[in-house]
Amino acid sequence: MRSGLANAVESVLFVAEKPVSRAELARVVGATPKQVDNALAELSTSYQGTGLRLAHDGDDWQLVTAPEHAAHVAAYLGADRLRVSPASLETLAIVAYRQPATRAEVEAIRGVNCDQTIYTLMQRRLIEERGRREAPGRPILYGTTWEFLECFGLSSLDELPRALTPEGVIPGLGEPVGDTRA
Amino acid sequence: MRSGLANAVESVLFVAEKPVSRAELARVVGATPKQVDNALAELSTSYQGTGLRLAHDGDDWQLVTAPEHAAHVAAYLGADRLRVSPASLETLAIVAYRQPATRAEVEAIRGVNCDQTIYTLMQRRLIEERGRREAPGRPILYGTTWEFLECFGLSSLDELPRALTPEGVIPGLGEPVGDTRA
Amino acid sequence: MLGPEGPHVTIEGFDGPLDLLLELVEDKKLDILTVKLGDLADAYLARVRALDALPADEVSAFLALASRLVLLKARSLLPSLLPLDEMDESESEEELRARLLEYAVVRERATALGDRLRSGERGFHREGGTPELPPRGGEVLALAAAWTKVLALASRPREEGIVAPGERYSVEERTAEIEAIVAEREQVTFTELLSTEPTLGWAVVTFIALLDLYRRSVIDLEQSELFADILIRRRQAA
Repeated sequence: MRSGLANAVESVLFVAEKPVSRAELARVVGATPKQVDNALAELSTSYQGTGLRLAHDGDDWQLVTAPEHAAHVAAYLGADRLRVSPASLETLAIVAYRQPATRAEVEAIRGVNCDQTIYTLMQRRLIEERGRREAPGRPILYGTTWEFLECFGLSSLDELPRALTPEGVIPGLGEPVGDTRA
Repeated sequence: MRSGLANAVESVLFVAEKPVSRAELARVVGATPKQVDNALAELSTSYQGTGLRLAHDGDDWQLVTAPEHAAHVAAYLGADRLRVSPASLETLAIVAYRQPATRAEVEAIRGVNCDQTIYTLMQRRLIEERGRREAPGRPILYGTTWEFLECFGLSSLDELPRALTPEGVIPGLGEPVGDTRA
Repeated sequence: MLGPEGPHVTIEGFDGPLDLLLELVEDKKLDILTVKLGDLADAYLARVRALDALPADEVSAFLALASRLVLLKARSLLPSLLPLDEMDESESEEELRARLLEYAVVRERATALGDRLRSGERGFHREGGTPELPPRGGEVLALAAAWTKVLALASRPREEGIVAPGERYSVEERTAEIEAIVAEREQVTFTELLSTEPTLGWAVVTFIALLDLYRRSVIDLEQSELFADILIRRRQAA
């Protein structure tokens, strides 16, 4: 049996049109952030074996559909809406695993100009700007979005699968972040 | 443990931006309407004690929040409480329990002109036109809307509160439908 | 009450003749099923008289009911004076009672609905939130594979000083090499040209060499779609 607080949080997340922060949840349900954490944990557990999932990006939370029902959801919404070229997928992978990343970093890794792929991914809302790096030229930093998590059926970035080969440190690019999560 | 079909139906209803018909559900989840009925019944039961409810208007289905958490959801959405005058509530009660109903029927019961209350209820989208009666003058038929179910926290018309007073049958108006519902 | 109720006028809290009659029944704690409606005629008339500024279109309705009540009262007092067929023409007490009963039910339901509304316990549906419909159905393993691929690409032996590839590779030399390749094979892909030494500097020099060859009309460049492999073709002599 779920707690009333978990149900209140569920109601709010259900109607929310964008991710809701832990602090905002606490405010609207009239609980402490710590209580909200417990409610979220409770919800997350109870969604096991259902068609819904609780996803989060840091402290921002959102209800999403379970990835295993993507085909049915796509059938309802009108066909498979994902068409990402291999080139875009590479750029996306770099941004996803190293975020936040600058265009120069992505290009240094892929070895090609990535203007177009970054633009395409931005348009499809798979990546977004995340401020600027405090470095010469103040380059724009990119990170993945909520839509990215939804698209790939991930509850959080922690669920990104690890690279299939041991990851080396790329000279001049600093420590990779992807596999140090979890 | 829920069936995969119930979860598939749940996923589709979750992403749907409007009520989904039983037939459409059957199509997108690749099941028979009868199987969808079972899945819907299963979901409806499993939402007991949660922050969600399965609502339906005839064969159209929609996920909504549980009425008991309305205050939290309203706090999040910044929603105003709906106010309806006693006169409009009477007209609404007649339409809700007798639908579809014509203006003449509403006026016959209330004993006053109901032009304005019908107009107000239409404006608030609590009632809507439902075609015309095949009778002299082809009067407009009115019925309640999804908005009505939501605003009154009803999962379906079956949940309309019952009257305690035994209902009289008015000559010429036919059988009342309200209290003969299940 | 929110919003205009327009021409509909609520008189002193009464929504109509039936409303007033029902109010009297309830005030006097009478049972609709057993009360002689005609007995309410005096009280009804007194209340109507007390209402000031009756709107014209409502007056007739109030008075019609009042006259009916007076008729019912008169009939109960002097039953012999009223011929039976005339009684059938007017609305009988039973009919009025049925209407009142029906109205009482409606009012009870309206009150119940009003209570529900006031409790604020309502449902909310989901607006959807993503009008443009973001892409879905991404293959997370494909993403991981892409990552693995770029990692492999990035961890290949790199030339020293990525900043100045020109010092290690000569564009002129590379141009001559490529010119020789297309002279012999007619066409070659960019990927093939890179395969001999897959480093970033090599790719840059090769690309610049290609641009130079294109500028000099030695080659044609073809790319079937964005990010597809570039096909390098020897230009036929005009």
